[in-house]
Amino acid sequence: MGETITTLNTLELLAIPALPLIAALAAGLFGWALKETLTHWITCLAVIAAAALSIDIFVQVLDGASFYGNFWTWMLSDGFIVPIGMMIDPLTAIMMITVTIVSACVHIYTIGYMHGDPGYSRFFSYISAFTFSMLVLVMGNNFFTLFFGWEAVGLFSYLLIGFWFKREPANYAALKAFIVNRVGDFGFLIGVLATWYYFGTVDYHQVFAAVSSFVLEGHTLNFLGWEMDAITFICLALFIGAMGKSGQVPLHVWLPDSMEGPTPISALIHAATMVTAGVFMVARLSPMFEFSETALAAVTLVGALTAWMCATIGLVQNDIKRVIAYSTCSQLGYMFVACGVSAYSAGIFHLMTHAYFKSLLFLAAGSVIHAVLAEQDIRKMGQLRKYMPITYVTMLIAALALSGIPPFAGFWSKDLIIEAAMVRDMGWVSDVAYYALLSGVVMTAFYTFRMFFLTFHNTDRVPAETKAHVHESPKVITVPLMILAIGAFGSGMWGVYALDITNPEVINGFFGNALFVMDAHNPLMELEHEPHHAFYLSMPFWMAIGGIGLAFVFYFKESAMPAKLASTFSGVHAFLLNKWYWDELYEKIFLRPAQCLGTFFWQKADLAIIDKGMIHGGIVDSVLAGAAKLRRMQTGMVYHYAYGMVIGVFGLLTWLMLKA
Amino acid sequence: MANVTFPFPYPQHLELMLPEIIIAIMAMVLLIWDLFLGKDKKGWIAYAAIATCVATAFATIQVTTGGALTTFYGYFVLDPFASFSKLLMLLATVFAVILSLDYMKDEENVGEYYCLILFALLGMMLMVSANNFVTMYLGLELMALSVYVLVGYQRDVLRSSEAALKYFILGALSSGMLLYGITFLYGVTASFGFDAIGAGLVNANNSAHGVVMLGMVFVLAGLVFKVSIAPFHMWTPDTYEGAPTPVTAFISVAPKVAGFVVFMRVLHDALPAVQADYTMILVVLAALTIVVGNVAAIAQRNIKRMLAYSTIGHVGFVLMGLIAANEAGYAGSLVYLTVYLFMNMGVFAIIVLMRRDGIQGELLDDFAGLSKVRPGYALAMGLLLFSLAGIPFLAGFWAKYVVFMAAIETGHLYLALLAIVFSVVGCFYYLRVIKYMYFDDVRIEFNFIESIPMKMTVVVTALAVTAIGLYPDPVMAICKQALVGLI
Amino acid sequence: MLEAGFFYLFAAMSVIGGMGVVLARNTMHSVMFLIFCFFNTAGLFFLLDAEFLGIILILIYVGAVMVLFMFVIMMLEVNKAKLKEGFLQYLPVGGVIALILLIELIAASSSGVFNTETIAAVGHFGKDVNNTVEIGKVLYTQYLLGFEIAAIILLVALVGAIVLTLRTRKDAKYQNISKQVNVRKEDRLRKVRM
Amino acid sequence: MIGLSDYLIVAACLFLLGVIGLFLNRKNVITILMCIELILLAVNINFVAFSHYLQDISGQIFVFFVLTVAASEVAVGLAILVAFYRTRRSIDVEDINSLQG
Amino acid sequence: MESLQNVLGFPILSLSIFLPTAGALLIWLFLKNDNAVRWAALIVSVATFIVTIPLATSFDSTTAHMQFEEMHQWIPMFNVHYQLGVDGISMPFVILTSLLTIICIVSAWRCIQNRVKEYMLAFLILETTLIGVFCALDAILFYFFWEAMLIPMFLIIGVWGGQNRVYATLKFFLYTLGGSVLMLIAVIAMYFKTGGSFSILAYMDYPFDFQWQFWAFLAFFVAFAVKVPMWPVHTWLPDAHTEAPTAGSVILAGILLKMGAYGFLRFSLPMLPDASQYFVPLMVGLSLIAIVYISLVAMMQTDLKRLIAYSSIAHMGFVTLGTFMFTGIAMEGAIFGMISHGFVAAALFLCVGVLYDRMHTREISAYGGVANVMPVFAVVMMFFAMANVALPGASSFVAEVMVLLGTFNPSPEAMLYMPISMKWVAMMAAISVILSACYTLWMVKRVLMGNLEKEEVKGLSDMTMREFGLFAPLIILVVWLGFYPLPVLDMLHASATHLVDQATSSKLADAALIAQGAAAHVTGH
Repeated sequence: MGETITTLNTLELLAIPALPLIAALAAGLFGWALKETLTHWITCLAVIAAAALSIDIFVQVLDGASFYGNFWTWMLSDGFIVPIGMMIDPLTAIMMITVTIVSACVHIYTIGYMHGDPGYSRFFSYISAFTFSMLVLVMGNNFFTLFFGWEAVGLFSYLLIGFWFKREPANYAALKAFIVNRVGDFGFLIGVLATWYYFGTVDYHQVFAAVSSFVLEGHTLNFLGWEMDAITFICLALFIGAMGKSGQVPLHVWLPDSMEGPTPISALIHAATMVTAGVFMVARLSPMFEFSETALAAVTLVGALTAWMCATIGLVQNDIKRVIAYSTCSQLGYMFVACGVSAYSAGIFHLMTHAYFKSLLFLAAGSVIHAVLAEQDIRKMGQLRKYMPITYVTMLIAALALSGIPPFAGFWSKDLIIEAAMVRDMGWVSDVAYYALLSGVVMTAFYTFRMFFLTFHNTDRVPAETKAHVHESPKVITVPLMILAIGAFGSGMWGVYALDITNPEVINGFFGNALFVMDAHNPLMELEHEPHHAFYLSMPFWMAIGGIGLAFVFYFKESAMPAKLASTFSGVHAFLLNKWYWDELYEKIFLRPAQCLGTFFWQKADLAIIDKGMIHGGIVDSVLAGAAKLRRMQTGMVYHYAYGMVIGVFGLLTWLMLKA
Repeated sequence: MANVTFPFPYPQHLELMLPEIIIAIMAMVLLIWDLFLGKDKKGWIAYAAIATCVATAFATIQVTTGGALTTFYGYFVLDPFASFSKLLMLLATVFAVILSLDYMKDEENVGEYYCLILFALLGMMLMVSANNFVTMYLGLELMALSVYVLVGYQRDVLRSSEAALKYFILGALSSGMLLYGITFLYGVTASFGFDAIGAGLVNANNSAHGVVMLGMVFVLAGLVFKVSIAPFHMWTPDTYEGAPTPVTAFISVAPKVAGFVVFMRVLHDALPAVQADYTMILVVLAALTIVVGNVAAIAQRNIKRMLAYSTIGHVGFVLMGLIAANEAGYAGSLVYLTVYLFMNMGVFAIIVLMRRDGIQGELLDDFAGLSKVRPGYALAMGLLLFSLAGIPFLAGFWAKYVVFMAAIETGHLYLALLAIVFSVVGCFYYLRVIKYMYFDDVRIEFNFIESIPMKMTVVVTALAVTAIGLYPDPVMAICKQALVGLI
Repeated sequence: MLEAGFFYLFAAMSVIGGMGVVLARNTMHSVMFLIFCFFNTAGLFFLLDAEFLGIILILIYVGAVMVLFMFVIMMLEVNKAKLKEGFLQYLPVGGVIALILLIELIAASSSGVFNTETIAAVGHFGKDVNNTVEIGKVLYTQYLLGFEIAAIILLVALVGAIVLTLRTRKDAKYQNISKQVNVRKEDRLRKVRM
Repeated sequence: MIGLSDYLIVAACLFLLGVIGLFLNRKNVITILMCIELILLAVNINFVAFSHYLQDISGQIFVFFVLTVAASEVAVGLAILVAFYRTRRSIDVEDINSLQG
Repeated sequence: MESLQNVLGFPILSLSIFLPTAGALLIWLFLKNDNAVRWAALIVSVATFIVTIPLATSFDSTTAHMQFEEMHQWIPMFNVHYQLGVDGISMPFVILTSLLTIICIVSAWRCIQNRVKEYMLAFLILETTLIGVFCALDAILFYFFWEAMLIPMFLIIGVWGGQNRVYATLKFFLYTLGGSVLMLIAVIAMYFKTGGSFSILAYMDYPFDFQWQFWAFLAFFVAFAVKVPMWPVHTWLPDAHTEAPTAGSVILAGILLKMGAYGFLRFSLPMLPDASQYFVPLMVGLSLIAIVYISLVAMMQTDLKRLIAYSSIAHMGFVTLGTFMFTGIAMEGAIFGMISHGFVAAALFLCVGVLYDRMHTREISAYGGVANVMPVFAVVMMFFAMANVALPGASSFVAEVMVLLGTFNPSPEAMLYMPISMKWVAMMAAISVILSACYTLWMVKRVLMGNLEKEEVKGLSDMTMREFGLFAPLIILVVWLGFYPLPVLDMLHASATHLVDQATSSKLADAALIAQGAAAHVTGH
């Protein structure tokens, strides 16, 4: 085990995850005794305190402080040791502030949003516990701590999606989320197993230190007849985990459905934190991914495909949260492309900015939903800006940030990713990625503003009976919106100018040696060599403008156009509306066959063949038949009995005589 | 021709026959005493019979020495082997008499009934003390004739007479076969003594092989009939079902003990020269018996019939000890018989206890819900049945264990495997009775005989199987000791 | 030669008698065949110097046992019996088995040990050797135990037969011994107050 | 010359006749009892023949016992038969069938 | 292997074996009132538990030797001894048994109303036999307890079981009996082979040749596979579980299934290492079937208890998989998995029991929305469902990870006859991560979640304190072992390592020597 390196206060570090955990336990176990007020005070204060501490840590990390150490031995056996420990470096620190700040906002927001819900304290318990899990995930110093957090966020995501357990769709969505995540976890677990197998340890430092020599040794393994590098195998397996958590194709199907959960959850989990765990993991493990071209290409391709595909689906969705959810998938795709082209810092940067503006989008959407009495269909909204100005403004900021309009946060990070994809040379892979992302920008801008216009502008389609209720949300809701709006507006510039987060000089940059990039791969380095161009020279910027313009035309001017287009390209429309039929596909190739197989094994193999066929038909029946036969032989006729005796004597005698 | 000088010496050591003499005299005394007893006092005969058995048991223990002694010019042998089996038979007789106390109350000629039991006992005691075919045959016939009458004792009940008739016809056939076999062994060796025949066969010339085989097969056929080994078993279920239940209990144990003891003596003393041949035969017969007994019992609805097949199954296990034909094997068979005595007597005691209107307690369903009405009886019955099934902490397990040990030691692994597999099959029908007792609801009104001696029988047998099950060593040690005289 | 002739005569007759027992339709005829068979077997016994056994075979068996048979047959009125189809059904298999058994028995009986070379025929005894005396000498000494047991067997047969068949009919007049023995003065003597 | 085996063959014939009669017989139980007598007779012939040829009187003693026992058996057998007849009113072998299975 | 003296100087194992039976006898003789019987049974079981605690506290975890040993002549004629002792492998099971018995007795407090006395007696006697199995060091004594267990279990299922109990209990009895009789034959054969010893420890040292090991392994395999149960002899388990009363299922899942795996650890691996290695492919194949096939079957169940029963089989698949990897990690993982499964499966059956007591049906479709009316129960059941899924933080995760790690990196001996790389086996096994989530959570969804629609469900009342009291220790244990498995792993470690040594060191060289007569004197004890 690596020795403890600490320039940070251990207690302070421990307090960061501990506070939400304690709050969660308090709210969960004693929620029935605590009043609503007390519950949300405890949890909110705990999370705000955690956020404050995280910021403090972040500041210290900026000054070069770091932490590495173990607190606890979890498992121990022959040569196998799993500690629980922490590793604090710039990557962790930036994740910590993102998580805690967004979480704190969501906590406060929840006070207003969930007011009066019967599961009020339960909800607070869950989200605090979720915060704890996410913090463990990012702060851990080994694969198992990561896995612990990984599974815990999955668990709480499950619980939160299914929070309204009376609603059948929510239950299905929760189940789907958990199981799809488990598919990813399956890969992750294999990756961890393989890591331990090849490196003999699960500690980040030790594994990272051993990677280069390990690669030089040239370990390969045979996968279904395909000889592959061990490191590639490990990275791909781990990446499957990342795909599951981060909603990448083809494991993205759970993410849009998870919108069944209460909106604060969508903001916290399905925008800002949990779904970014995959990106974080790839970045965290950059010292491993860097050594596998194949894995990087896979990351890039999957990311690009997701970014593009989910954007297309987002174009036609009518549920306000679903639009945002698909945009989340799509943006996560951007982040993966960033990682895939080795621009990890750009990926993390986008992760951070995305956290702010996407959670803002969700919370604002929640505010809207709250106002129109839980109506989520944007076709039944319109002209809401008149009633809810704060929501309107904050959402506009978030929409602009998402579309990548400068100087909002999204522009800085997204632009960087697209350019990194452009300059990085990975053969066709990076080209595909580049064009996919580029076209994604148009669509992103389009659907974001489609949603935005339909909600706040266009014609007023709010049903009359709800109209009376439409009003601006209370302070507890709007204040977090405003806080997040600051992030959505400024975090991009802050990252670029204050943190110099995109500095390609790995050692000297913000991330120091938290990220590892091979010199040959570093696209940011190449960007550095090119002159900084003005934003109006940037291709993505114009694409975004184009998208917004298109939305403006469709939903301000030519209101008939969308329907016309939809009927002209009805096939495409239906294809997109039905999300590329992924659900149906999965039902056909996994769900039904698994059910059929299960039924077959149960009814046919177990019951019919083994039980009825072999046990009953084979053994029991033959014994019973034998019994019945013997019973019939016992005729009751004395001459038959005598006959039996004579036959017996005759048989034995003849046998002996023949033998002699 | 026989040259006998007179005066022929008076038989020495007549005291060795003291047990048999007591039984014979008491049987005849009781026969006469019966005439002087009123109908309501016939029960005294039974108690007198029990007292006779107890006295005889003491006498047997008294006269037994560590070695083999003979009297009546060598035609009667007393060794621990014989004594031990006599004690077993005496115990079985005591149990049978106790079971009869209430059962036979309403029959005519009760006095003769107990006398016949004593005569049958006498026959068996002579059998086990026989070291030659003459004494053996006569003892066997004495037993057989008494038992034929006992089986048919309920002469107004059709199935009782029918059972007796079948048993008689087949028994006569079997003794005919036995005699026919004896003639050939006699023809080859000019002797009836087991030892002399054994020696004669060893020295017999090779061309006699066919005749010896002939004699051996017929003798074996006669002997296996008495202990119900397939395919000579077919009388057993009919006789068990038809006979009065106490008689069934009696004949399911005592004649089996006597039969096996004689069987062991014949095999060990008279036929060692053809051990390879008879082992082969017995392996086949044992396998057949175990299969038939355990499988056929499953189809039964009448518990007496079921127990008849169960007896057949158990006899197959006992036979495994004989097949092993070594000290462990014979001791194993004795252990098995001892344990079997307790198990079977206990089960029959409960069946007799349940009798009402003549036949209740004979069908398996009659036991439905017993545990709810009489948990004590149900518990005892459960223990006895589990013991019969050979489940540990009960004696039946060790009984099987010892014979398996013997069989495997002598290389009869396949027979052991077959036996053990079919013992599992056999479990099923014991469990079914337990199922009725414990899992089902009461279907009929129970009307138990309230008799202290019978309750004691149940308690004693249940305790015995449990105690032997927990600490089997004394029984095993005694059975091993008892082989003095045989080996 | 004469002896051989008698042997064949007796042997053939006894076997014929035996077949008659099995095949005769009338049960009474079967009994007659059995008696015939016993007579011839007694003849064989005489040829074998076993006069005593031959005599008691006739006296006891024919004289007592077979009479008992006839008595029962007449009592139960079952002298007519029909040959049932089962006979023919089992005849082939039974016949084959019997034939093979017979061959085996004959093979064993006439095998090396018992042929004339090995066991030569011994001559007959003179008049001085009395078969009955010889038997008596051994029977009451060496075989005393067997003799005693045989006695008990007869007793048991007696008791058994009585127990099974003795009927105490309500209308029949019979002795109740225990009643007679247990009789008390008061039962017999009734004082009648006049 | 008449040898031992000749007597044995006669006995074997009678024995088999008895055995066959026992199980081929479809008449009544009395015939069966008579078949048993035949079997015992065969046994007796064997004993006497052996006794003679082996010059050993004990064979004849055994025959004596066999005869005694056979007589007793007949007595008991016929008694059982009578008892059976009284309840069943038949002694046909086919009618002895209430116990089976 | 020589053994340590009993450090307590006191026959603690005998006491823990016979205390329940002694208690049962006293209850049988002196108590009539149902409530008195309940309390007395509880006192006896708690006393037994207290008696077993010193086993853990005085346990020397640095050694693989047998501890707390007792030895007496039992049947001198056959050299059968009353020999007891525990090592790190068996000791946890003794405590597990005594703990679960308390839970069983408490769980039956209200729901068993008829024949209370017999019920309690059956459980106490069952406890005797179960502890006996884990303590026995003499093969015959082992078999004695192993089979004796059938009697109380037969009655428990048959008397207090569900609709189809007779079929289920007969199936259970005959299946297990049929399996185990072969073990008896094998043990007797080994007795003669080793020159007259029934000592398990002597068998471990005796160099059996390969032919011998092969057949003996198969005989043991049948016995243990039925008990575990392994495919295709598993069909008795769902029936038995379904029909058994709650406590019966608890003890069945908690302890009885472990006996089979324990048998592999105690008999097959150390006594027959070469055959064990030879049969690795078989065991691995069957384990994988258990994991994948059975999980799929579990998913389709419509009966709550059946579902959990199948899930038990699937989890036992992990145990057998880990057992046959011959590495310390997998071995410890397997044993730990058994302990963990003892808690989790027991708790799940108790959960079903809680529902069944109220609704008297086990059909999943009869439920729905239970969380609305039974919130505390819902939390508890959710907790154990997640433990069943092996989420990190639950004890089952530790076991699963350790087994998978061991499978990924098995000892070379385990690979001798294996046609494919164990890595693929590990991956197949890891599919359980997905499948266990599928069947468990789907069940949870159908039972707990949803709106209240059914009238019967609306009338449900939440758990009582007594019921919650049953779960509380289990929750604590599952979490405790999930985060701090070290005490248990530490106790296992020396014994598991020793076992791995035994399983990986071939006996064939010694057997060849024996065959040559060069070392004829090495005939065990």
